[in-house]
Amino acid sequence: MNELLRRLLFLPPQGTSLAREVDYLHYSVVLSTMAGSAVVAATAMWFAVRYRRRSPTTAGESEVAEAAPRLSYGFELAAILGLLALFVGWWVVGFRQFVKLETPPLDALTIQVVAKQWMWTFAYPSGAASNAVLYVPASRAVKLVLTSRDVIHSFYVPAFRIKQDAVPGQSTSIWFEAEQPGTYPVYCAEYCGTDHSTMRAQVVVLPSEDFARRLERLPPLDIPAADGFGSGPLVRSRSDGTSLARLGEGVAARHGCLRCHTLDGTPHVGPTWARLYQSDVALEDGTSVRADESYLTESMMDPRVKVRRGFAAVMPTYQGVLDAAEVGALVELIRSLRDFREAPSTTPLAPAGAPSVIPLPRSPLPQLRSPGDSSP
Amino acid sequence: MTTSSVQPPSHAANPAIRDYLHEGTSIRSWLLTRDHKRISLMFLVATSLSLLLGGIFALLVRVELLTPERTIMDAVTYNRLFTLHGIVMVFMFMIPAIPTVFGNFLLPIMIGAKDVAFPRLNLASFYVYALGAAITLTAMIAGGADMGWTFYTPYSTTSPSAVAPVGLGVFVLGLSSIMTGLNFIVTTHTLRARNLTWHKLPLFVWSIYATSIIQVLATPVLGMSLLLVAVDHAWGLGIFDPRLGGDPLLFQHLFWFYSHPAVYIMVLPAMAVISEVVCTFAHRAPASYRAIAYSSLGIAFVGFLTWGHHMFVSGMSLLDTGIFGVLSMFVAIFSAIKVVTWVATLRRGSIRLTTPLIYFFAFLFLFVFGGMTGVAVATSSLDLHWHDTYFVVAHFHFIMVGGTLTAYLAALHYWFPKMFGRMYSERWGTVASITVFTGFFFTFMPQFLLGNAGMPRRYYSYPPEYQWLNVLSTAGASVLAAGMLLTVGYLAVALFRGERAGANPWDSRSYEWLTTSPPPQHNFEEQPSMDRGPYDFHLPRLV
Amino acid sequence: MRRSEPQAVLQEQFGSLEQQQHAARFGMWLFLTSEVLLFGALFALYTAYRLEYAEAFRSAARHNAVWLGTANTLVLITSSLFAAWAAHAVKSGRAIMAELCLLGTLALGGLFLFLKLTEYADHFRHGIYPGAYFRSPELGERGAGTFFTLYYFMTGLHGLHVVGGMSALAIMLLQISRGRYGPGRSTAVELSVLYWHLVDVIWIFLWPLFYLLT
Amino acid sequence: MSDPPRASSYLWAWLTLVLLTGISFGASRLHLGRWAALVALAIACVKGGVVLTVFMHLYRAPFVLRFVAILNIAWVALLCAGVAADVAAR
Ligand code: HEA
Ligand code: HEA
Ligand code: CUA
Ligand SMILES: [Cu+2]
Repeated sequence: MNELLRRLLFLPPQGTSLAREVDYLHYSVVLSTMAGSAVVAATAMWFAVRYRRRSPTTAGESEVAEAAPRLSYGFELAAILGLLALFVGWWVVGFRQFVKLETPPLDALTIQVVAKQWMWTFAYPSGAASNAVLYVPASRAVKLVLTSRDVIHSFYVPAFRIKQDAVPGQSTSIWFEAEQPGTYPVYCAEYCGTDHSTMRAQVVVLPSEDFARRLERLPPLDIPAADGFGSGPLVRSRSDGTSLARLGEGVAARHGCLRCHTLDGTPHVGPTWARLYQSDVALEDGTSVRADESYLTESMMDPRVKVRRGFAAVMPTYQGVLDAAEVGALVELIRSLRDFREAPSTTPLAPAGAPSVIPLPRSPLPQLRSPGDSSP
Repeated sequence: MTTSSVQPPSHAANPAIRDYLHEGTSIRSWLLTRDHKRISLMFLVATSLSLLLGGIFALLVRVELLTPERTIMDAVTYNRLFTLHGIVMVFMFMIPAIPTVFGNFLLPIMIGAKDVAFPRLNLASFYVYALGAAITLTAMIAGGADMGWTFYTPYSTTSPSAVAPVGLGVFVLGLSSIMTGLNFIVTTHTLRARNLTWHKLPLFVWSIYATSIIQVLATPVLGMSLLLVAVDHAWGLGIFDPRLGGDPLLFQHLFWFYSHPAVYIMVLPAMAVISEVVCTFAHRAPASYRAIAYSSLGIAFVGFLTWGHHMFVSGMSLLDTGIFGVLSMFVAIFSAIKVVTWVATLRRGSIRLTTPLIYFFAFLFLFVFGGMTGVAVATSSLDLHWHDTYFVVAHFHFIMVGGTLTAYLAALHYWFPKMFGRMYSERWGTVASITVFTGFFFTFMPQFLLGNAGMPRRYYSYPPEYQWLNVLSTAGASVLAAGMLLTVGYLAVALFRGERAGANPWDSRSYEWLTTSPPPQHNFEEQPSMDRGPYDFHLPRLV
Repeated sequence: MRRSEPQAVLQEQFGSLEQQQHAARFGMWLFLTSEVLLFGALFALYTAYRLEYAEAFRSAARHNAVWLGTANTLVLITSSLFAAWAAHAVKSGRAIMAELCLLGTLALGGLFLFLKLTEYADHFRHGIYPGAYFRSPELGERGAGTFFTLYYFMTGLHGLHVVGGMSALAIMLLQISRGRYGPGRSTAVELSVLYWHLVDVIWIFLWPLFYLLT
Repeated sequence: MSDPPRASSYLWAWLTLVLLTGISFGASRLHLGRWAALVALAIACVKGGVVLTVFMHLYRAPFVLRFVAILNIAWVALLCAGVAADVAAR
């Protein structure tokens, strides 16, 4: 039945279990639409036949219908209340599914997605990156953290029934858990200029062993050496290889983050990054917030919006300074320090290791006519 | 209630009275007229040209989509074309069409007034419309603009095309919309004939009145947001630019604060027409007058609370997704009330099948289908799949073309005798209406399937597996266009050769039929009595 | 030379002068409604950005000279008083009084604009320009630029309304002095004054938003 | 709309407005923290109300005009609240 309806309605294959769940609601809504409009039109046409004017002469007064309304209000009320109940029912089911689709499990594999005109770039926790092809393991929850370098794009996988806008200067997320290995198309669904329609990609779902092997063969994420300091490792690495987190350390050093933040829990000017990710942090205004990707991104872009309690609001904005990929690397670094344990040999990190000549960055002038290029 | 003895005057009775069409025939007497009926005709010409233009752009879009890759144009041209199509159809045709043409012509007559409250403002509204249309079209055709009708930032503020003048042009079109709305509200309040209480107004008036409220309350917000985009594009002030601390989602909020209510600006007048058509041809009072009248106001006000349903995947907060989702369900109920009441009105009527009534059946099926798919996309989890796909394109064309354009055609046929004093050919009317419906169905039904299959909208090129549905859609569009051309053809013939229509050819009871066809300059030779209701079909007609 | 008493003309679509006058007032109020919603979009942006950049907005507001803003508030309030008196005087047939009051309103409107422009000039000297051109050594911070973009937009649009209102009132002044308006024909004056009051109301809200909330 | 308002009522309204301006200014110097915005806006609303009712004659205007004014205020509030709610909850 599911398969029949799916094909009748031209729906793509269901790549996730949630897609199947969403499709059941889909069937109920679309079939009601068809039935409802057919019933309404058929009733009206039946009335038109049943109550057609019998005599061809117009306005035979004898034939004129009797006075005023004869609608059974009971019937109308029942019909309307019934419809309202149906609609609200759809809202309840739909919104619960929506919340599910928007809330990734905590242990999900996190992949950074950077959109730009007109290409998708995916950066994996290992530091590898790929363009236009997203590799994911089967049967494992994958969380995508999206941002954009220029205008709004939208990441759309029809087979998973998910879509999420990638907004410049903000971080959004979506997740899925593909059931079967296979290849599924990805479209950019938010109009983003000339080549919007060719800004396509693929999700390649691999068995988990193949996934690991495939990642090894991918090149590392190419982070532009934005301000001429090169991307050499300035800090002792806390993780192995050229992971994305390690690239993040380079970024942190290059941009002077480490002059205020530490990676090992040592108190300093700014909050430490160790054990920060997914912790609840208390804010200056008395509220608290979960330190997730969007909070971390926001703290880089608008540091004064949510100020940690006990810290001075002195951090400048990095909007326009950090490239979207660099943000992704930094977030990955912070993520990798989630379960940080005191290492035996902790060297004082900053400011010694970092070049101290970097001026505090300020919002540079925007390049108005070339949205494609946001790095100064 | 007394049976009035007022006779609708006729030419035969008093040949000295000239109708509004012949009250002065110089160009000047048209261009500087303050007669709402003449202004209505000028709007009819202007909005029909817009429809023709928008239709041509639509056909070009459809032709390009015949093949998965390039057919006749490149991507930049395509993007400009669908932007042109959307902006021309929405701001230059659909929003003004029914209010400024039929509202202008009928509203004063239906309330027994000699004219609208501010005739000069009415004329000014026409010229402001013309100015706005000229700015918009010049900018878009000379400079090109490719941001879509939604003007989303930051694309719109950085696109290297003539965004700023187009924004300005739409701003000016909005001024015209506000002027008309304001005029109608004041007219309805102050110029009703003695005895004509609110509950004796034709339902058309209620619906146009509700539309006017939205026009006054919502349009300024669109104006401001487009002004901000224009200024931003011209001088880079960056109020929505993330690089300068702006938040692009705020633009979307402001845009939809106008544009969701604006979809009701586009459909309420259609509902106004439909209510009149149903009652006349069912020859019976509406099953529930108050249900139809009040639900218009319900749509107007509750329609302001649902704008966020366009932003479910934008990164908007979960809270707003929930709230706007459920409020969308509530606003849908008012439309359902109308639908149920219209159908109930047919029951036990004395029904005559004419071209307007055929259009009513088309409207009913297409509007309910389109409306229900609106409820479908308002269901948040489903919108994750459907947002910005052809499903949404099909949803709104079902309502805007299947609903409003259809109602516009119904109105054109229904009031044609009143406006021009002649009858159109019922046979050609039947042929054309069936052609239009068939063409429509095959244009847009495949688009629902395309959306389900995952084809995003605003796609110049698409994967080949979507091709056959696109070809079907283009074929349907050709049939639709043929039906429209046919309509223009026989209506043009009827204008000159049509049989003369009497004052009340449809045997209606509504007030506009109390005067001659076409009406004299000040609508009534003598003030008619409006003791009776507009749907008193149980009383004998007044002739 | 005696002025003939000006009398309103009844347009044919109206039944009575009262009805005509009510329609004109009603139309004016609807027009004011759309004006308020035009500003409403900007107020909404202000609210949203203030939530986002609370601290930056506070420190940016400290950069506006509060005495200038307050003086301007008093100036506009007083001009409103004169405008109200002017309408009153026209209706009770005291043309000279009305002319004097309108002159007072216009003078105060001019003063308001002068003070506003002084403030703009001062901001320009400190590199406080709108949007992308914002360049302030003290207020380097994100959010401050947004504050001042909104500041220029909202006060600028308000300033344009002040100019519009002054033009309308100047025309009224001219017409009164020509004897075109009087007790029997005062709707136009009344409506122009109504518009002036709206300009005042909007400023009453702009003042705390840009000067007081520091 | 027959009896015109007494010119002196305008003077009283003006005095009230000046007084409220003073209070608002004074309150802003007290640094009320998070209450400052509320107080300032509340006073602004009262002042706006005075202008609307006295200067703009709403206190003796027909019902429709008052309704228009109230609707207008409600709609601006709706717009601000709706937009701000999203920013606050994001
Ligand atoms: C005239 C125009 C018009 C009208 C009236 C509507 C009406 C509605 N619209 Fe539509 N809509 C648009 C024009 C319109 N829309 C446009 C142009 C867009 C796209 C904009 C863009 O992005 O470019 C859009 C997009 C759009 C979206 C965003 C989709 C997306 O981008 O992801 C949503 C989401 O909720 C939506 C919902 C609704 C709802 C709930 C209604 C409701 O008002 C519908 C109410 C009607 C009914 C519910 C039918 C009534 C009858 C019955 C119910 C009785 C019979 C039933 C049974 C017996 C079962 N619309
Ligand atoms: C009122 C609104 C309206 C109307 C009537 C139409 C009518 C049509 N639309 Fe349009 N459409 C929009 C509003 C409208 N559209 C909007 C808002 C968009 C989104 C734009 C965007 O993405 O930014 C859109 C987008 C859109 C797309 C998607 C483009 C894309 O996303 O890439 C397509 C594709 O097929 C399309 C097709 C059509 C077709 C075939 C018609 C046909 O129905 C047209 C038929 C009409 C004619 C052929 C004209 C004939 C007229 C005459 C001959 C003169 C008539 C005179 C008298 C009767 C007196 N439209
Ligand atoms: Cu990227 Cu569309
Ligand atoms: Cu909507």
